[in-house]
Amino acid sequence: MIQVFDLNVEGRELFSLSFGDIVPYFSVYTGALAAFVIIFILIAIFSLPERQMNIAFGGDAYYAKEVNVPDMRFSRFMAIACGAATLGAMVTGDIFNFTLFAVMVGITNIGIVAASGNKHVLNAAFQYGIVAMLATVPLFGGAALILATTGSLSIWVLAGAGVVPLLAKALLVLGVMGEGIAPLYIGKAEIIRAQGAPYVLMIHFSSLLLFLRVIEIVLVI
Amino acid sequence: MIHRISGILSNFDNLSRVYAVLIIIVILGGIISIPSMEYQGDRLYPKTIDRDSPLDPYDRGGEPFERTEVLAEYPENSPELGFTTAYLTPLAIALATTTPHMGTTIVAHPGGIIDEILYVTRGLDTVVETAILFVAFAMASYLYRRRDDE
Amino acid sequence: MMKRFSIQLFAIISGVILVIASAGAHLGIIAPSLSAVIAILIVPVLLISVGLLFAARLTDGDIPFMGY
Amino acid sequence: MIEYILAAIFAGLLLHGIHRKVIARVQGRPGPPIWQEILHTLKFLAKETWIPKTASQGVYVGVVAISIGLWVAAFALLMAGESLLLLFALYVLHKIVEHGIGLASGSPYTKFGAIRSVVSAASELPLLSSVALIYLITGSLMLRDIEAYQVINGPLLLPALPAAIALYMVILSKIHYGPFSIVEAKELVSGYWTEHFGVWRGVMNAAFGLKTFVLLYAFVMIFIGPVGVPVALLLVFLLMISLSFVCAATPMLAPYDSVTVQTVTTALVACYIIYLGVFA
Repeated sequence: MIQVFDLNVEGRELFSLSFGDIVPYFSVYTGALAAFVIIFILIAIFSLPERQMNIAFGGDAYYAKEVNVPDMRFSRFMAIACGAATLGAMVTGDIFNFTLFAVMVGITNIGIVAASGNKHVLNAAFQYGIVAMLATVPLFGGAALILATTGSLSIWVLAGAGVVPLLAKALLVLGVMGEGIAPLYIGKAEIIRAQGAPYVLMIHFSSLLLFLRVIEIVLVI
Repeated sequence: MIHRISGILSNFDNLSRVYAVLIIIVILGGIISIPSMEYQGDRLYPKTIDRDSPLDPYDRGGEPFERTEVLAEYPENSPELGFTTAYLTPLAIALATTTPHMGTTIVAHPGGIIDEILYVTRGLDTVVETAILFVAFAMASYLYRRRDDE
Repeated sequence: MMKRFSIQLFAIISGVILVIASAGAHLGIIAPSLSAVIAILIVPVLLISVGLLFAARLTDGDIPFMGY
Repeated sequence: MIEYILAAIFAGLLLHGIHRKVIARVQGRPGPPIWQEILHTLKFLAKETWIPKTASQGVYVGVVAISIGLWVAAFALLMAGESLLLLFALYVLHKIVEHGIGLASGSPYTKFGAIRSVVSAASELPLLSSVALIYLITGSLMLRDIEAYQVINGPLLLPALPAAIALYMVILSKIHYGPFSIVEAKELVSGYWTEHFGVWRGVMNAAFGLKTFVLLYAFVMIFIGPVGVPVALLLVFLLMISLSFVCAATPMLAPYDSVTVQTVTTALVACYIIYLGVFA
């Protein structure tokens, strides 16, 4: 039987933790990603948000928007939750568990911008929320297909066996695209106009990392 | 040409539409490939599906309980206590007796199917699911309270 | 605020660590992977502190905040 | 390690200088001397340094440190012959750096640069398809295995031509003054790094020099194979000049058009991969 780390996709095994049926692991690849997530969680915890510069209409004057503290606290809480979910998605060794973390990333992403009062941002967040909800269908559908066709959800068992149907892989990638990178970022770009650098950065960060992880999963299984 | 495509893509009101089109393309392609897949049910609960039962996809088969140890406050209100169908509402019972194609919707979502099958061995999944619910609840309560403030 | 002295300290310490790490990797005392990880973590510290050191004579090592 | 890193930074900055020189000559201008970017970096390092009062301090400084750490990591990866997938991941994480730099200061110019950087996330997708194609051909993503494969089977450039084109597009979209460099278009002053000055700018210049060197060297490593350092450097130089010609001869695309072009490229390469996977 081929092992995950014989596949020459992601480097050596560094550490694994058996946790019931779900066995999280660190390879060189996922370990590097997890280290980045931790750095960004720390930045989100300890960094204060920026104050956006606004130009007063019809003149040369400009002013800095003030930061609303309760809103900032909520965004920070959501950003940390988002970071934790991303960390979970990076290290988990199980496909259904990964999809659950992906869904959590999707919902916290909306939470981060919920504190913003800007109408355009909230509009875009609403559209993005619809896509995130839609995306659970291909995401869980992909996982369900993998379970039904192979009888297993563990990346360790599926690695290198080549039994996972192409449809399931496509659905997984599509689901992560919906949760994270809403197609081509058309919604993302508007969402990211919201205030608060470390938190809004987390939205982008989490979706890129989800995408990186799903590529690893698709190449391995 | 490129300009027209980018015009469509740049409007985020089209976001869900673009995404839905992508999903439809993949699923249409996938439906063609379904006959080539095999069903491997080793790790799922064994079940024999009775196609004639009014509870068709939700009737799991197996030995039905005759008697349970559960004490009910009002036994007369739940005559089928101990069965998976003990908690059907009157509306659900009416639906179940009239048509075999409608029932509870817990497993209507693909995630629900996996949940139902795999809860026994997968503790971390239940933790993550609860966390998702908690986050959703936190967002909802935050938005609600903010509306109160204004 | 960061004073000139602490910046000098940072620059020297990080530079020494980096030289030791690469020399150790060449001589085979330190594993190459460990040396690489050290380099990744320390090079930003070195570059930023060396840069601040160059600039330090203008501000005596302080990083003031620019007001708008 | 550190000696290689510093050498690579200087080589990368020299490449940037050559890039500017070639563009200028193609457009009939004299252009700056080729060591201009090195001087630039040294000059910025010796300038007075602040943190803007409106900035998010942690992000403002942290992201600069991350950008240099990121490309040092990528360089170490090339030297160790580790996973190509990880190189891809670091490249994608560079997007976060651009975005973070843009968001940190609160200035509208950098904010727009950051938003454009998010929009142009499609520029990463061609790299993904080239990684997948290489995996399909060589059966491994370890750079050392890819090199070993090329020693036996000859350069990958011809069998994996679509992947090479995709990677070329990726490098093109990251190079300055290119048709896809919408994140630092001149209508946004300097794009996302407008508000980083002094030491921060100098360190970022160094990081981007390293980035250019790593990306070009990775191209040579993946598609030409092990040829020895002097020949590889010559190839990197030729590659840079070809990129400069492209940059000099093309206008900058509108932001969304640039995204569409990149996505279409990815889709074409993906079609080729599916064709290979199904019929070959």
